Amino acid sequence: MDTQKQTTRLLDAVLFREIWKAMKVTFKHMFHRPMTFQYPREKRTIPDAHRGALGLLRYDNGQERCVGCDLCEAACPSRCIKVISEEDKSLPLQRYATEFYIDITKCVFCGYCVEACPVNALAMTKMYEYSTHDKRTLMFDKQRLYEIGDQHLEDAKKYLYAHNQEQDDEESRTYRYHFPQPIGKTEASDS
Amino acid sequence: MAHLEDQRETIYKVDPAHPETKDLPILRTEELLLNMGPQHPATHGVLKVILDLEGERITKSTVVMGFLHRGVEKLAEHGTYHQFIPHTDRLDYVCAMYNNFAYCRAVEKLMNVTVPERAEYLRTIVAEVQRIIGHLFWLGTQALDIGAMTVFFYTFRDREILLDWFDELCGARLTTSWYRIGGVERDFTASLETKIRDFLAYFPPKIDEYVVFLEKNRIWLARTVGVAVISAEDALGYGLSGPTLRGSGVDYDLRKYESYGAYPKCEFSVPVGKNGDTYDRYWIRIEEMRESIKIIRQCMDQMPKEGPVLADVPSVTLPPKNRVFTNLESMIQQFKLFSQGFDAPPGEIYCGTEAHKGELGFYIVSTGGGNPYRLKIRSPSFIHMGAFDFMAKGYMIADAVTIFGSYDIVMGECDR
Amino acid sequence: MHPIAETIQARFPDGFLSAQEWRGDLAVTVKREALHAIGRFLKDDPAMDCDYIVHVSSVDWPDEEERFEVVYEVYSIRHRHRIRVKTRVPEHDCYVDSLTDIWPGAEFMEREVFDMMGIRFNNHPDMRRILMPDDFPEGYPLRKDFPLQGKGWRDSFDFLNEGATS
Amino acid sequence: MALKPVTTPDTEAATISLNIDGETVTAKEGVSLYDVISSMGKIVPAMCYHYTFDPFGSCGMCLVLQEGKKSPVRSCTAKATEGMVIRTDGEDLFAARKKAVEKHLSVHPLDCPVCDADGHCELQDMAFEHQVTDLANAKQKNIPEDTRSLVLDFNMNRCIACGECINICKDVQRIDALQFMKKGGFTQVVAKGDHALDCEFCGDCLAVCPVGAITNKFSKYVYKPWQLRKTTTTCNYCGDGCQMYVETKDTEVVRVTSPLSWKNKWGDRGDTVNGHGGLCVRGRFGFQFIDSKERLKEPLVRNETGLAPTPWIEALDTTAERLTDIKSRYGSEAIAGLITARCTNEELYVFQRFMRTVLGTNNLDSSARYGHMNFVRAVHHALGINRTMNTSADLTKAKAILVVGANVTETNPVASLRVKAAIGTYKASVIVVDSMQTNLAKLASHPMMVKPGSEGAFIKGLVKSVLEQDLIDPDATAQAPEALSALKAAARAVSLDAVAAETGIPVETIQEAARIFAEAPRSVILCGEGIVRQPDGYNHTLSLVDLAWVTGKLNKPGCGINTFTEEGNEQGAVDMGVAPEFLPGPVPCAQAEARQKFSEAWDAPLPDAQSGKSLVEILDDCRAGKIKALYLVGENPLGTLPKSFGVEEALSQLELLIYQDPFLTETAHYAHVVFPACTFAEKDGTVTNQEGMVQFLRPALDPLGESALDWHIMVGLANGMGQSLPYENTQDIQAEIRKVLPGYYNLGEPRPVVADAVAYLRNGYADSVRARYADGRAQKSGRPYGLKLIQLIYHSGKLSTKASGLMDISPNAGALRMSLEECERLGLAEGGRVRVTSDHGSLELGVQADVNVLPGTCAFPEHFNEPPVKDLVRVVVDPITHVPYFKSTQVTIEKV
Repeated sequence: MDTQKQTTRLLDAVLFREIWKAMKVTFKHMFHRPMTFQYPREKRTIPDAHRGALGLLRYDNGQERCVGCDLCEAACPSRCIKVISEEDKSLPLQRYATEFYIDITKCVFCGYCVEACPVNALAMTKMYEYSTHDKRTLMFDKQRLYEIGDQHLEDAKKYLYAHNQEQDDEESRTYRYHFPQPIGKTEASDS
Repeated sequence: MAHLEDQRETIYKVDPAHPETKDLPILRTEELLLNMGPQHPATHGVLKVILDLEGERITKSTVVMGFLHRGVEKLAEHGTYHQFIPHTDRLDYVCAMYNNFAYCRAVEKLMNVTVPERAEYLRTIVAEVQRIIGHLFWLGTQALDIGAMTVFFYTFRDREILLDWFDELCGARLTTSWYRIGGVERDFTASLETKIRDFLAYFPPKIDEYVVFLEKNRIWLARTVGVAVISAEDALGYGLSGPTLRGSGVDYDLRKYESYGAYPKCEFSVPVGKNGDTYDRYWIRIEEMRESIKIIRQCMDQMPKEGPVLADVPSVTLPPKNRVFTNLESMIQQFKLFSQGFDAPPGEIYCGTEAHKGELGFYIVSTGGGNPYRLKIRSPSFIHMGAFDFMAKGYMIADAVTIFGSYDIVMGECDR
Repeated sequence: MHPIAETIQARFPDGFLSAQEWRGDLAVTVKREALHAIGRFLKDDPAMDCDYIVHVSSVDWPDEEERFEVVYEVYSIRHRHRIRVKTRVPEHDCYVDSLTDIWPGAEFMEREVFDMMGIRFNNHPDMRRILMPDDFPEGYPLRKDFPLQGKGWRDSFDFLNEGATS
Repeated sequence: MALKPVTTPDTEAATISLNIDGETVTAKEGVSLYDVISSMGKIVPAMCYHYTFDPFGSCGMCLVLQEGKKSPVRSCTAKATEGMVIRTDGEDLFAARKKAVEKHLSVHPLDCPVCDADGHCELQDMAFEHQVTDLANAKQKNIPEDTRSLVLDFNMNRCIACGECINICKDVQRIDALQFMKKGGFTQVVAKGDHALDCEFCGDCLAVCPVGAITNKFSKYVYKPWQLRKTTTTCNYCGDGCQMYVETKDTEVVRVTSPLSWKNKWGDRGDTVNGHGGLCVRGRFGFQFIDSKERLKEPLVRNETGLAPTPWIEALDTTAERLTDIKSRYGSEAIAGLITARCTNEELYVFQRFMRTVLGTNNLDSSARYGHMNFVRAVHHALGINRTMNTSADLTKAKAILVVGANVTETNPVASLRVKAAIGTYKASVIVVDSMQTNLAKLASHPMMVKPGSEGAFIKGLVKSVLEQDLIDPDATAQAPEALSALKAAARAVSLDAVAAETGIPVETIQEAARIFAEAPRSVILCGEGIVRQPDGYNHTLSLVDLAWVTGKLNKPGCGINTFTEEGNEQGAVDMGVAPEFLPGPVPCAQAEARQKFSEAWDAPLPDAQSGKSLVEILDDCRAGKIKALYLVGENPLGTLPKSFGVEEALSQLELLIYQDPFLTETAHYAHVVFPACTFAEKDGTVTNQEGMVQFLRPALDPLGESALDWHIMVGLANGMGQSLPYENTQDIQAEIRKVLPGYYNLGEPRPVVADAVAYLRNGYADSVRARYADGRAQKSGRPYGLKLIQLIYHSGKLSTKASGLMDISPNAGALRMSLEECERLGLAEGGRVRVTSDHGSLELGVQADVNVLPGTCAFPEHFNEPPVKDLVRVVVDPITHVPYFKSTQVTIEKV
């Protein structure tokens, strides 16, 4: 046995058998479909749960969902959100965000703000292509965030469903509510 | 190292530990200080090592780190326990899930929260997937550092499958933040389960493939066998853990001996090396991937089909979102937990978790209130670097890369 | 009291101060004069056999007279027990005996404690900062009185603040 | 009142012992069981409880189990009795309390996201603590929000009917502006009579509201409590020196809160007001001036075109150069400085050192000169002390309080709570002597409304009446029998009938007042702006000393003479020696020993003690061209003094007017250099309140724009003049003050003062007292109405007019306040206009009926210069203290 082992070892050394074995694996891969894809031309399919850029959402009737409660600001681990809220003087008891900033250069995309939001005004989208030459444009303000929200509304909704933030559309309509109207009155104000 | 005061030029002496130098002609040589890093492709980030060389041999090495120091421990003191989870993603940014796991476990120990059974299984599965990712990453880069490029492509290809799976699971590939104190953020979906089962079938042959590339490769062997040997006693004294410690023959695996998650319900073995060299550490990691596959398979089979994935402890865990919309008490819970955090009891705990690099521990001191009073991260990378000087002494410059590669260091975790 | 704590108390009646057990962790508070001897005992005594050093840490209690707490946690591979040894030092006399000669791994961990909390270790082979630059002038970052707010480099980027304030 | 512990200092309740959670405790009989439990350090949750008023018992949280009773009892309304065995903890109690929280939650709206109290809400805390989940049958109220009030919004959906707001308004503030009312099926809190809330707006109801039912309109919806950085500092609006929390978000002040809150409700019920910790309308709602848009942000230097923004270095250099030049050309006497008493002690100290050593002049004064100096000089002269004699606790426990010419509820609202507590809790006799119907007069047992300007005569009448009725304290007068006979001799010039005629108070009433005051074991005199800012304030204060002395109220515990100050640190200005006649201490400027000490400490010679000019003289000298350079720190003489005084001419004569203030006021338009200063919220230092308590100011904000701390500017000027003042930070100044005034900084508690009248009574008392009591009746003016420039509760000086919140609450109506009767008599319906004529001018303005104004009087708030009512008055200067009097005059009123 020993001699046989010795012989094998000698042959291994002389014939570079391990190289042949490895080459075999490598050559086999020549017949595989390539794993890579050509990015700007081909795009990945992104899962619903994907945590991309944040957007602000509106109710179906176009009203801003955000009530400026600042909970996202409190929840944010990187302190990149700044909400400035105020009373909407035209509607007593109506609080809304006059300004809403997300410093996307600081954002860590953890999704805590979405989890925290008591009205599901925030959602993450599948948008990830917003690289820029100017860092200033990465300070997303309220307008930009609503634009993202409007453009990627479907993705945003899917995100909320995927992360159990909302049930499906139909069900969520029953418990979705507007401040300051109590629940149950929402149906009327929706239509 | 010889003192240099009077003898700036020394005659190279034969080192009894390296008898092969006997045949070298006696030459006049000078001590050489070699500055490696901080921006060196093989240092896995920003690490600087100052090597004192005699010829090509390392006589002393001084590790300079802190280039990626972000004060994570200080940050922890100023956020709620919950807010710290995304910060743990960025410790060992290659294996965020395991950091999350270790941290959440520590806080659960502090809060005395029991995790629901299904969540335990989910956590274990994902943790083991993360271990595979970690080992794949290590294998690819270590082989690349030593000169075997092909393995890198193959391991990264397979790692990619799992990262995509993470993306589908929690929305991010690397910075996952999927674990929650008291459970996990989100349950598996049917497609996730199918995908992981597919992977279980797909992956074991791939391990054999990597092994084909390396196991008998004479360069690989020359660069790993007998390199950076450390005895069991020394390894323990230096606080090494994980594969680095087990390579030296110490059977220390927290998954087995301070078992947690669903590990106690799984059968698996802990591979232990003999020689304490780089090759053994490589071998252990390969074997651990095979064990991980076993664990995942067992968990998938044993896991209860239904059940909550987050403990229902109103004072600690978040309420389900739909309740927030309709119930005042859940709304209050939501606001209190996000704005002030939960009220931890005063006390201190240490909780170690077997991450793929070694023992990742969190030492938390609480004085009550929503933030930790002190949070210390016992990061294996940092502690392993403490043994670098000891382990590198007498080896060649080229081995330096192999040695810290064999610890599987990630600077994010090392510097914190 | 935990048997290990009892053993330590019996061996070091002067050095032992108290023992706590919480959530299954055993912590022993000792006088700092006795720390080295207790460390040696934990490592060498066959009943203790704590050959594995887990971590060295420190806690700052600015309101207390003995302000800093140095924490060593050691583990015995054979007996599978874990002991946390804590000792207190006052701010004006911030020295502890290094345990590097017992567990060589303590070298880096103690350096980190020095770097972050400013506690010095006697007989330490290489007492330098480790994570912060060697010439870092502003004190010790993990102390509770380390200033949190300062004008960081981000503040010099006007455009980042423009949007927020206008 | 039944449950309030019987803690009048005279009687002590019987002691009982009871067993609570296995511990035996002793307590006074009849006190609330809850208080006994909390005195052990155990806090039983309670939402409607507050130590400042009686237990109300509406929340049902403070349940405890009493042995022998089946169901838990409410500990707050239960009386502690002998032998009770009480358990305060346990699963069953937890469950019972949880039920109580659920009851409140089930009708609470789901609006945490928009509620300002979110994060600082007791209902939230309780719900979270008791782990309420899955509430059945939750329903919501739908009550429209009451936004009629100027200051507070009432959202009764959120109300838990704890009644704290109503109780504190009734029991502590004694205003009683709120009530419960059943409306729309729900019991809600509404303003009395369901009108828009119109009260003093102290905001105590806002502070104690444990939920978000009462909201502050000025900061509604702009914050969440967790975003705010809280800085504890001292209010600067009046001499009370209330502690307050300035809460800031980034660089703006969002709101001001008080130590009084529902979070701070477990205090000592024995002495409610002592731990009240509340604020008044000015402190709580008048914070907008701090980050006002009008604030000066950079130094201005006058050039050909006017005041132009200039860099600091340049502005300081020019100023220092010009000061040096003036000093060398005209000598130090040609320079003078005035500082406002709203500055910190440190700034005042640096100011006087700067003036005395760097500029070498003793021409310096502070706004304490406008009144407080009368009191200080009088007590300094007579008693050898420099401030009020009593602490606020003495006020509460006094049995008789004589309030002369002090509209305390308006000028010092929080201090007035002490008097209110004395009235309400301890049933003290309070004699209020005023020419206005003050709020205190409405509560007082003996309100005495005198004719305008006759407060001094009333005091003399009191002294006379004490002597007549032989209410003399033999022990006190034994020290100086010759002084007593001198006083008796002098008092012969006073006839009670004449006093009665002058004041309009019958003789019997005066005599009764004298009896009450003299016979009470603890009597306190409070005098305020109606004495010290009115003609002869110095002499009237001395008469008060006479009164206290003959009745033996000078050195008895709990007795004494006290005053109130208008600005935050008038006492500090006196103590820091910012007056020509005083060095820090204050010690007389001429005292050789002190001169030696300070000269050594400052390493510079001191200017001649006699050379110093006070405020009035400084302005006179400016007008005469003797003073060439004037340094004004926060002082606005143009806005304060009547036009007839000629401030305008005085300022326009100057070669250099340095003006340093947070705002660009009318005086600034004459300035050659304007330095932007900080407000109190940006300062770090100490202030001394009227009690002599040294308290901290802490910076809540970084200095706005390029504005700088006042002492920084002075140190900069000194440097520019080639003399350095050795200060790098406030601690340096404090260290120096500590060195030169040992014992001054005993923070938190005023040093007790000991009055010693013996020297005063034995030396030349007879002459002075004869002169004082000689018939000094003011000449009868032909004009029938007394015009008073009054202070409003909503304002303080001119500073508060920069606070938009206070201006919203109390805008300048530009109308003369007259009593209803007078309005009717003149045939003035609301909106009519009158012509007011005094000896010094005439003015046409609107009229507003004010119930607090007595017939024969009219009033105008001194805070407003539009229309310029102040210009109708001529300045009368006190011959001794040089205090300018310009707060009252006689006028005729005709309908236009």
